[in-house]
Order: sequence, then C-alpha cells, then structure tokens
Amino acid sequence: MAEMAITRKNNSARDLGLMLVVWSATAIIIAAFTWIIGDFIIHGFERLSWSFLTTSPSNAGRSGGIAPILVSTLLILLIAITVALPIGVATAAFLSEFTRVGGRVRQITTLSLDILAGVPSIVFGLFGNAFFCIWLGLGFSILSGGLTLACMVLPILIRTTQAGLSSVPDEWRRGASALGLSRGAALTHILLPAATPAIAAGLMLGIGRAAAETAALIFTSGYVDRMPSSLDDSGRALAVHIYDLTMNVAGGDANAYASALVLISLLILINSVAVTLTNRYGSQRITAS
Amino acid sequence: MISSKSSFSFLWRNDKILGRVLWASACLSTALLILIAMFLVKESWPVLTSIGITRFITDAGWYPLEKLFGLAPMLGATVIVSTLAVLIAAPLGIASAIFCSFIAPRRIAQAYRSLIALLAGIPSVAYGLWGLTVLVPLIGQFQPPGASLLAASLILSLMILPTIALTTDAAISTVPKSYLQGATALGLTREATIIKVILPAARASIGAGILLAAARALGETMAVLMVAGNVVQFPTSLFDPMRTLTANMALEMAYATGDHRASLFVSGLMLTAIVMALATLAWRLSGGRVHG
Amino acid sequence: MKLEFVSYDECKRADSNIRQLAQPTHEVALAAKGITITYSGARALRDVTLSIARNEITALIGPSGCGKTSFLSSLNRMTDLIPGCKVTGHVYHDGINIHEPKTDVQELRCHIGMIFQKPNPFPLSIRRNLEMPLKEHGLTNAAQRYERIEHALTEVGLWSEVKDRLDQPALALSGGQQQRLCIARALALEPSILLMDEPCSALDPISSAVVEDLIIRLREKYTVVVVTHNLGQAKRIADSVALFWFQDGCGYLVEHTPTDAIFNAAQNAITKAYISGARG
Amino acid sequence: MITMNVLRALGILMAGMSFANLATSAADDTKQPTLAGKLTITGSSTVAPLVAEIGKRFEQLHPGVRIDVQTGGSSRGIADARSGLADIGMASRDLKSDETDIKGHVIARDGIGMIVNAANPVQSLTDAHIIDIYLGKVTNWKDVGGSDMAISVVNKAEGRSTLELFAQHYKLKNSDIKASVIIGDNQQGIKTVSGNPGAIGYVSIGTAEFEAGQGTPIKLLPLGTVAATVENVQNASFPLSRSLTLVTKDEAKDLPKAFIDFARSKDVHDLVKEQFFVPLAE
Repeated sequence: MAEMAITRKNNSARDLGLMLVVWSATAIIIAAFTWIIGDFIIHGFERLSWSFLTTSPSNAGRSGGIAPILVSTLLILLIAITVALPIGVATAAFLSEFTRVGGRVRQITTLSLDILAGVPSIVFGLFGNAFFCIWLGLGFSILSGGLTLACMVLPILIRTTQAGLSSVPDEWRRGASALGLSRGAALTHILLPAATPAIAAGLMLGIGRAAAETAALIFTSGYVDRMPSSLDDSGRALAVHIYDLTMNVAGGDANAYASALVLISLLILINSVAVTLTNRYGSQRITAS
Repeated sequence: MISSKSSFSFLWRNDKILGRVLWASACLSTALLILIAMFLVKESWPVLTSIGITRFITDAGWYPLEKLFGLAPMLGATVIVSTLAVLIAAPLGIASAIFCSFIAPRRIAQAYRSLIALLAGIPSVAYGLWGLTVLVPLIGQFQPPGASLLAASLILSLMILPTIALTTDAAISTVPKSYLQGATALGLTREATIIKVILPAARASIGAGILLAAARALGETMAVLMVAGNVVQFPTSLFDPMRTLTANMALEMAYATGDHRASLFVSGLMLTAIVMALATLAWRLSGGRVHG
Repeated sequence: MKLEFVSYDECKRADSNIRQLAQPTHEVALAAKGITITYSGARALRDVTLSIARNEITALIGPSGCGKTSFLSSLNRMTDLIPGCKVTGHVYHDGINIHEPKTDVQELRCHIGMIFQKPNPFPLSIRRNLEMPLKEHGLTNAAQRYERIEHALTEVGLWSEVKDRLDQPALALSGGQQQRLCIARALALEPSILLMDEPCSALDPISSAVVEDLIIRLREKYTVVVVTHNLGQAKRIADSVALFWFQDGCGYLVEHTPTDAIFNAAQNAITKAYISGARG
Repeated sequence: MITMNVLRALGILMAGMSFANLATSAADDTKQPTLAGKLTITGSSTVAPLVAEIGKRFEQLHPGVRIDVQTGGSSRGIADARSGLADIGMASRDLKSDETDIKGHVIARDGIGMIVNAANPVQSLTDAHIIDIYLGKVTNWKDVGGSDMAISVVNKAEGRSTLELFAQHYKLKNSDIKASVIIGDNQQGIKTVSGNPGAIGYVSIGTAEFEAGQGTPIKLLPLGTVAATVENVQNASFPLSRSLTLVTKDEAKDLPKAFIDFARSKDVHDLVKEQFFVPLAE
C-alpha cells in the first residue's frame, strides 16, 4: 500500500483535520492495546514458569499449573480441526467448482453459511449440549466440545477456502480441462494446492476463534480439570479455566491472569501464523499471475 | 490412446461421484443451520405454545420463576449495546485503515497491521477480565455502579475494532489504483481523495465488514456478562446497567429448569433471528457476493 | 441439441459440400456443421460450417469479437465450461458428433488438445506438469511415462533446455518456454488434433518465432487449428485460412480457402479489404 | 500444514503422557482392592470446586475410581440426580421439606454475609435497612448512617440458590428487588463490590473473609448483632447460612455411598477450609 501513498503536499485545514482524526484514532487503539496487554503482563507474568505449564492445578486452580487444561484445549482443537477441515474444504470446493456464480445453490448455501457464522457461540454451546452431549449420548466430553467447535469454525473455514479457490487463476482450470482432466483431478493436483495458504490461514483463524471460546465449551466439554485419558473424558478448556478462576474461585485471580497470558500468547502465535500465511499468499498470487 | 478406465483414477474421472460427495458435505454444512434452528424451536416450543410469543414482548419484567417473561428490555439492550459498539468502533477502525493505507510509512503500517491482528487475538474472557477489574471500577468512580451500557459498549467496540480495521484495510486495497491516479491528476487534496473517492468506492465491502462486526457484537457473551451489570431494563443513560440476550442465557441456563429453561431458548431464537436478518441485509448490500 | 449417431461415412457425405473448399486429397479431421453459439441467449456466432483437413494447419483469422475463439472452443467442447454458453450444430470427429451429451469429454480432450493465448503451466514442477495428466489418464507405468515426457519435450525442442532441471517449478521458465511446455503437455497425451488460441500473441518476437517454427513442424504428425490476429503469421504457417467477420454483433464465416488463394487472389470484397488492411 | 502436524504430534504426545499417567496410577492399585468405576457429579457451582478437590483425593486413595464434576446450579444438580443423569447432585442449600423423593447428605456449611466496600464508613446495617436498600426505598448511604454516596445494589441472577436463600431470609420477592448490578458467580460479586465504593452485596462468608485478608477492599457486615465469621456459621449462631448438600436419588450405596461418607469425614476438613467453607461440627 505504500506505493499508493500520495506524495502531493497539502496544507489545507481539512486535510489537517483528517490527519488529526486518523492519528488520534491510531493513538487510542495503540494505547488501549498497550493498556490491556500491559495489565495482563503485570499481573500474570510472575506466575508464569515452565512448571506452570507442566503441573496440574491444585486447590481449585488457585495454585499449581495448567498442564491438563492445555492438553484438553489442544485435544478439543484437534477434534474440531479434524472434523471441520475435510467438510469445510469439500463444501468450499463444491461451492466454487461445482456451482455457478450467481446460481441459486451457491447463493442459498453462501447465505446460510453467513448466518451460521453469525450465530452466537452460546447458541452453539446450547446446541452442542443438546445434540452431542444428550442426543448422541457423548456426555460432557472433549469429543462433544470438539464437535461443537467444529460446527462453529466450519463457516470460517469454508469462507476462506472459497476465497482461496476463487483467486486461483482460471487459466489453470481451463488448462486442466483442456488436458481432459476431471474437476476432481484439477482440484486435488492444482486448485487445492494453490489455495493451501488460504486454507491454512482460515484454519488458523478458526483455531484462534475456537481456542478463545468459553460460552460454547462450558456446556459441552465441561469443567473437569484432570488430565484427560480419553476423548470421552470431560476436559476443561483454557478459556473456561480463566472464566472459572475469575468468576468462581476466591484467590484465583493470579492464576487467571497467568492463564490468560498463556492463552493470549497462544492466540497471538496462531494469529501471526495466519497473517504471515495470508501475506505470503497475497504475494504468491502476484508472482503467479 | 491411453486407457481411460484405469482403476486408480476412475473415482476422479467420474466427477459425478466426487460431485455427489462434495454436494453431500455442502448439504451437511447447510443442514447444520437448519438443525440449530430446529433445535432452538424445539427447546423453546413448550413456552411458545403455553405462553405465546407476545408475552415475551409485553410482560413487565424478566422473572421467569414468578412467571414473568418480558424479553423486550434485553432485546432493546442487545441492539443498543451492539449499535453503540459499532458506532465507536467503526470510525476508529476506518481511521486506522486509512492510517495503514495512506499515511503510515510502509514499515510502520506493517507493524501496525500486526498490532491490529494481535488485538484480534485477545480472547473475550480476557477482555471481560480486564473490563471487570479495570474499566468497570474506573467508570464506577464517576458514575456508580460502573458496570453499565458504557462499559459493555467500550469492551465490545475493542473486540470488534480489529474486524472492522482489517476488513476496511482489505476493502481499500481492492480499490483500483487508477481511481487514485485519476483523483491526483484532478488535483484533489489527499483528504478529498480519501473521503470522496476511495471510501465511497470501497463502501460495499466496508459495509459488509461492519455488519460482520455487528454480528460478532450481538453474539458476544462472556465479556458482556462480566461488565454490563446484567440488570434487566431498558438502559436510559450510558451509565445504566443492562443485560443482553446472550448474557441472559449464560447467566441463567445452568440454573434453569422447565419453563424458565425453555424461555431462555426463546432468547437464543430471537438472537438468531436478528443475526439472520443482519446476514441477509449484508448479503443484499453486496448483491449476493459477500465472499468471492 | 439433437441426439444422433452418425457414422463417419455419413459425416463425410454430409460434408461433401464443404470438403470441396478444402484440399480434396486430404481426409477430414474435424467437420463442424451449422455451429451457432449463444451466450445467455445472445448470439455470438451463427451457422458456421467448416471442415478441418488432416495434417494441415488451418488458421482462423478475423477481427476481435467475431467468434473465432468461441468457435475454436466448441471444437473440443471447452464451451461447456462457460456459464450461459450454448452451442447448437454438430462437430464430427472420428465419425462421432462430439456435441452429443454421451461423449466422454475428458477422452475427447485428450484427442483434441488445446493451447491458450497465455501460457498456463500449472504451479508444479516441469516434470509434474506433464506427468500428472498422464497419471490421471491411467498411465501407471513410470518408465512409460518418462518416455512420453522425454518424447513430448523433445518434440517441442525443450528437452535439451530443461532435462537437467525437470524438478524445478514450471513457472520459473520464460514465457516462450512455458508455452512450449504447454504444447508438450498436450502432446504427451498423444492427440491427433491441436487447437491453438493465439499461441504467440503473449510472447516476445523471438519466442514467437520459435513457437511458430514448432507449429509448422507439428503439421507432420498433427492437425492444427490456430486462431491468430497476425496475418503475416497466418500466411507463413497456414495451409488454409478461414476468415470470420461480424455483422450486428454476431460472428459468421466469410470464407475458407487455401492460404495462397486468400492472400494472392481474394475474390470476396470483405476478404480483400481485410487482407489489404482497409478493414478490421 | 506444518502447524497441523505439530499440533497433531503434540496431541498424540500429550494423550500418550496421560495414558502413561493412568497406567502408573493403575499400577499402584494394590492396597484398596474393591472400589472402581466412574462417578458423575453435577450441580451447584458453589459446591463444585470443593467436591472436585475431594474427588481428586478420593481418586488418589482409590485409583480405580474416576470422579467427574460438572457445574450447573443447585436446581440442575437436584434435577440431574433425580433423573439419573448424575450419580450425585450438588446443591448449595438444604433440601426443602417437599423434596422427599431424594436424599440429601450435608458435607459442609456456608454462611452468606453482606459485604460493602472497605472505604464505606458504615459498620452495620439493620435488617430493615437491608430490606429498604434492596427494595430501592433507600438509595443513598447517608440515609443509613454513611456518607453521601449512591448505593449500588448487587443482586444475584435468577435461579441461584444464594439469591433464593437471601430473598427467603428477608422475605423479599425477587421482582421487587431494585438491583444496580446483577452477578452470576460469587467472585463477580466480590470484584464488583471491591471496585465500587458504594456497592453492597451478599456473598459466601468464607471467600469474603479470605479476600478481605488478601487485601481486597471489602468488609463483611454483621447480621444484627452476630458477626459474619466462619466460627459463627460453624456454631450455627449466624442466621443466614446454608448447607452444602450432596443429593442422591435413593439411599446411597456402593461407590456413591463410599464417596459421600468420605466427603463427610474428618479426612476432608482441610479441603473444606481451603475452599473457605465451614466443616461440619465434630
């Protein structure tokens, strides 16, 4: 975008006004961000240590670490991804390669996915509780939680994969078709590999959204802070742990801040990977076309 | 000619089978929405039939244990708090995108962009925790109790700001460079170019991004629950506490049975209906082409 | 489109009136009959009847928008891919009307390869660009595949240039090399006909000349149909030339004659004007 | 995709570690031969942390046993125990006289105390004051002997048994209470009062005592003449108190009985105190 910067000098008052607004908005955002992150670092940093990450919580989470909670969180995310990724990519492939632009199928599916993306996470939680925990009999378990999150991240995955596929140059589609390749072959050998960075970025976004989730998990994966021994076990996710320590456990604040710091670092890591992938994807598109 | 009926590739050669498989997963994805809607209706059915939908709007208050089921104040509060959050976040987000695209030197813009991405990475419980321990007492010093519409709007606006900033940034970057060259060639000032040419050209995508953010604000649960005060009432000032539909569900669901529980599902149903309306609006706005 | 089976003989008979235009000593590789193409109801090309002689280069010329590329695409049913595009008429190849719904288009496109204006190698290695389609078409023997790849790359004169870097990305090749790679990719499938849509127009003059020479060499083994805007090129490479024109936004075929005739003794007024540069 | 592989590897590793943990703990299973199985306990979020800790100790003693504790509310705990969804329900109140179809087992007691911000000069409030404050008849601290400051009334959300107990004690109807802030769990109440000089709320006495001891700016008000202390809850002189109850559908036997007996024994008194509740009198 730097090459778009306008170099022409201008002293008009309105231009100055715009600069003022933009700079102060930027300043406000940076200040708020520093304040929040600073608060978490100040309160959480001293508790943070290797042993915090590797020991079990004790005394209702006031002391001890978060090892089983990290494991549960990762397992929940793993299930969510394993389930959502194939369905999401398949749906996106269907929408972008097997339906027409402006066709009714694509419009209706896209609209319903947009709605799904906007459904509040707590509704997903209640749905997951009723459908996975009770109706399918999975109970409060990592499996239920993972499946619920899979439903939640599905629209995000589909949306980004679809965007990725649609920015693959049409020449490759035509080329593949002219060689007598089926759409399936074109998808597996050319289109999906070319859209991989976009899919990965969507995946990271989805994971980020899922890892930060509290409301959907309280009712599905539950509350147990023991090291899970199978996917049928209830397992407490990091965000649920923070919520419980903050709202329900006297003297839990220090560990809540430390856990929040861990979660923020985790999410920031995931997000930067997503951003990097998106950027690389953007530049790749330029070199390819 | 190569035999085309090799057993290895026959599945792929037959696009019909692949098409069916992909179609089935697309159906699954679409069915999910229907499943969720059906489930919400099923769970709220007992009160919808025995009490009727009108009482959820007309009842004087929300005391389900005393058979009062007025959701209207929460519906109002949900809309008000989301609107306020968007009103706060949209100018900030658009300004920050302008900063990124036109004002900041390349390096600073890049650093700033990753900062915004980091802001997007803060989980909602963390915002809630910060709001509860820092923001609410701060507001409370001036205007007790502190937990209020203002606190909730501020926290929500912080949460949706990255979404608006990032989508606006992306929208601006898709405006053809020729517009900019044209405007500069006409001798327009930077301010006029941005306000009169670039933003209007990116209007549709920016709008879609804002609606996306609005949906996020409507659906946010935990952070709002922690800072909004949760009193069921129409907020009449910025400092009034209020309760949103999502907070209502989260606060009471675990403790609710019978009609109380079913009426909480009505909250969910209403919320989903609002989101549905919003999504349809966004879809209309962008002419059915929200995403590629 | 009507469903009908037509034998090769019938097809020949049906085309007897066109065939007199082409060189009578050659067999017909492709015979288009009454091709009309519409896009979302709007006619883009009307009633083109044209037969393509085997082992010859047929050039389709004419101003932009007169339906040359659409017509070319209808010859291997690439028109199927364009939303809203409808083709009526018949194209006979090996005695079969390829526009019949039953046709296995994937196999058809192996027989009738297509090269595009802009080189479109896949974002894979040079080797994988050729290997992947072969594998997909069921050639499971690796040694055979390698032989085909080597042969195809040799045919386009690329083998000596790339044999040491087969596993490097195809997108790293120069434009002319990319286009020849695309031709090799089509040749590896052992087609009998190659359709080329302005294959040189995106290339620099030197690469363009290399590709042009290649096209001339290809005539020995393949039937080539090439769309070109470059009259000089048509003159240099084509055995016969079909001139398209348009009227009221709809393209049509003016005439199809041997190259010598069209450039040296054009009869038709439009042809004369186009060749002399007065129109088009 | 690398990230996914790493994640997957990590997950497998972690799962492997936890299996290893299970295996080693199973190997220790020599001294207590009989008890084995899984207990699902659901209900009150107040009781949950305590029962979770008791469960962990019980699991250590009986390695074949797994105890899963899920939070909800007291009414949920009782409903789950009744329907058989849970082996044991948790309730943060005594069973009502009409709840005869289920059996309650008290494991600890908890007092509910009124708290105000430490900066508030008010040292005590009469019952009438509290009722007036909660009904919105008194809205400024100066009317009840404090400084000129607006009162922020902190109330609990509908369905919580703390609210039920509080309202019952003062004979209030929830719909008559004029709250300024409605909270969910206990700690939100403490954080709200500590961050707001004019706030008044009611929370669990044990946690409030602990938080006040940690320097959180809150103070407990006596109820009438009885100081809000853990001792007074234990000796039953504090009026606003409740039992933390485990609920079973029928007379407990086997594993549930063993667990309930353990939870009522002296062996867990330290845990009860750690969670700021009051152990049963000996």
